[in-house]
Amino acid sequence: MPLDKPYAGIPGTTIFDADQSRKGYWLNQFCMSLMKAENREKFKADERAYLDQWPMSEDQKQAVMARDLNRCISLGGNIYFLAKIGATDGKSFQQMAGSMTGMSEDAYREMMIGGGRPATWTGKEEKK
Amino acid sequence: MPLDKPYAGIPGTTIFDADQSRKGYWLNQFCMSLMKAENREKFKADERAYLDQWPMSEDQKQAVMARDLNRCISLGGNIYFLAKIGATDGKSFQQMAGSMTGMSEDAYREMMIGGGRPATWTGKEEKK
Amino acid sequence: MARITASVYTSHVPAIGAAMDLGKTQEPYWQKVFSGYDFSRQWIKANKPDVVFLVYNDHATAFSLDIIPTFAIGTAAEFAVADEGWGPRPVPKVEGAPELAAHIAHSVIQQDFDLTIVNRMDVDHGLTVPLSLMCGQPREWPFKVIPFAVNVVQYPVPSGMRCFRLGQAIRKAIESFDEDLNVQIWGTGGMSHQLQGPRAGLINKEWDNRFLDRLVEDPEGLAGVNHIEYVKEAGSEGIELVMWLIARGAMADVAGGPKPTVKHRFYHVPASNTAVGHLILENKQ
Amino acid sequence: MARITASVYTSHVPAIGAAMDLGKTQEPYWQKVFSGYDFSRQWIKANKPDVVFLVYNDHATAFSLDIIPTFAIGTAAEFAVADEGWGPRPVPKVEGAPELAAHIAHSVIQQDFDLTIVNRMDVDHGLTVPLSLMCGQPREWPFKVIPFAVNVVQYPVPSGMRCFRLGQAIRKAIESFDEDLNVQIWGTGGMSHQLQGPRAGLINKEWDNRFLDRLVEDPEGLAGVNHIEYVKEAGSEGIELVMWLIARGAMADVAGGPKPTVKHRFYHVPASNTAVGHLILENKQ
Ligand SMILES: [Fe+3]
Ligand SMILES: [Fe+3]
Repeated sequence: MPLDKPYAGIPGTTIFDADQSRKGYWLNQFCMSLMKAENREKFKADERAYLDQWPMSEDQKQAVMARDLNRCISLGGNIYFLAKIGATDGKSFQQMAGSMTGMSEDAYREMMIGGGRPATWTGKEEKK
Repeated sequence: MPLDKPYAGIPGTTIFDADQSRKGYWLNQFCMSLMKAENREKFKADERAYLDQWPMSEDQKQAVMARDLNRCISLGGNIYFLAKIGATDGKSFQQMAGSMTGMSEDAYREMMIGGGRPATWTGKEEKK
Repeated sequence: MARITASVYTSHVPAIGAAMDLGKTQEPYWQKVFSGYDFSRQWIKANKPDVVFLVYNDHATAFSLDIIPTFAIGTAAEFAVADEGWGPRPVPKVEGAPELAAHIAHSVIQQDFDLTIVNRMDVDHGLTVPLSLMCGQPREWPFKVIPFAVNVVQYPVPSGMRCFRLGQAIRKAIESFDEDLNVQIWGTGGMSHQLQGPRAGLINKEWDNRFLDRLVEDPEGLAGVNHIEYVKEAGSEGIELVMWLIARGAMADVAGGPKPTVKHRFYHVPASNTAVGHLILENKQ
Repeated sequence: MARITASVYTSHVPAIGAAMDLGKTQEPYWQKVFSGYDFSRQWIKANKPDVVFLVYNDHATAFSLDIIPTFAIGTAAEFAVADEGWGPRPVPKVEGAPELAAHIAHSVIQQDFDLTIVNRMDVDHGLTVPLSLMCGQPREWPFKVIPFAVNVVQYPVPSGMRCFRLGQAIRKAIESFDEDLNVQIWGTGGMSHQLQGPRAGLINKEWDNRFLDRLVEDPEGLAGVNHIEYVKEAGSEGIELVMWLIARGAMADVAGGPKPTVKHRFYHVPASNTAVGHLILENKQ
């Protein structure tokens, strides 16, 4: 489709637009369900059984169970929705965000205290 | 409040604006509930008991039970919402609309077939 | 390239749907209404669109007082037929056009219209009656539909001019979609009617016909008519007519192209409480 | 006459709320964040508004993918504190200002902004964290709040310029309300942060501080910055900063009045993943 997507080229970044939203619809709606305490209990008691109640793809379910947030995002998840999984697990936003960077929790925390990731980051630094 | 309400002066007509909406909030939300078959059954089985589940004013409840749509409108009801009561009763929109005019059902129907109420109507004709 | 080939305008009186659903179309009362759509049913078979962008208003069905969007675009793959209090109409579910709808939403928001995007919405008579009028009673609707709901329930509703400008933005959006699609835009609701209070039953033939004239010849001038005139002259629910200006704003002549051809025009009183108006305008190919 | 006396800008990082709710405000890490709000808490006691028009974004809390309003105004009498997945924050419920909110909705829609009116909505950290930052932990919030939620979750979000113009329209609306009310407008969210992907943790102090400079001195120029620059320079969630332009657009100087006074400015990195920015601008009396 001819939509302008100038944001497509930013490294390590997925913009949640209509295409992503369509792809991730049920994944994100599943996340919303975790805003109710009784649903969090059901999910924690049997993740697979709870996920199977949603018309999500197998890939999406696997990504949720693995807590692979990068994969969730590539499958249409949005971080504000996915945060409900972290909340259910008792994880902070910092732990969640850090988990996507390949850094250890401590290293990520130290990076933030040291001023955060530079805006000049290209994603190629790690490979040096 | 200093809102322009130029429509306030039209005879026999109530415009559903924010003030009306606030007044009629629960009355209209009660009407919405009649879009579910099981709620229609409950309402029909015991109107008073069903209405008592809603934080409506006593006036609003009385107006609903009396099917006094003019009164419902003056108490904040909106016709698109109130139509759900008529649908529950098996009444047509024509029967509902006619009931607000003081005309018999037949006379209203004939008026419509004859071309409807003239736009020059002022509300004072009847009193002649 | 997607292109808008035509616009269709019609009242969406619920009793018309009921007459079809209950098999009353041959009764003389209803025959007079449906006769105005004989041409239209032939025309749409011969000019079948891929997608109809269908402008209508929700009648306290999908949207309660909890949330009232001024403009809502349906981007889902399908839309269920609503139970408005007498059970859902026995008509096919509505198939959406998610990619085109999302494209239009994207483009129109970037043109400074503050749409609400809706992915779950039951559609009421405002949307299904026009489909029934134009297509009869098929087992499935012959094209995809993008539902576009306009708030005309709680004041203030959008002005005629805002609607007209929105139509122009929708045109730009559709014409920048790179799939080759035949798109029609329909404006529904009206004509003159009042469903409430002692003034219920109001009909204004002269005003309605002047509206139809101006919609064809002078849509931008017509877009300048304010709400108070609609309510005074066309009844409290006559305000639904502002939605016709969205469809009209999307026609080629508004963007500097040739005037549309009037393929069909029909006007009749009454259907239930309402004057029935209907117009088909084709863009020149 | 209601009047806008000041605007407040602040990040609304959820971890800040958690730090307050869990009694961690004296820890050195958090002390650095909260020190930036000591002045503000004194200031707001001395300049207590009757109503705060609070611009924020819902973080997939009140609005799922079922319905995504570009701009939503809360006109209810009260708003419950949302359960975002860890139980509701232990803070007071939010009291609304229904009459003023309805007046603003009315006026702003007539100025061609296509608002969605919301009468039931739980409010999330985007709204409650700014209240906590500015007011501490009172038993009830000391003023009424009109929640105004902006879509910055699904693209396209409204442009900076659309937000700025909306602020101007809100100013007109508030100033035409005939009750004598002291109204503040708050813009929340940001500053630079990215919560997703391998680039998570991005912070851009230079860009943020330039944003603060320009917000004070050249808001209209700043409103011309496009989305791509926000995402590139301030991270994917840095886009929340467009909301600050709504508050800024409502200040007197934009309507030809005197420049506002900068009462307070604060910037700190980090709170959790985010740069914290904060600004108080007063209109001259
Ligand atoms: Fe209608
Ligand atoms: Fe935020």
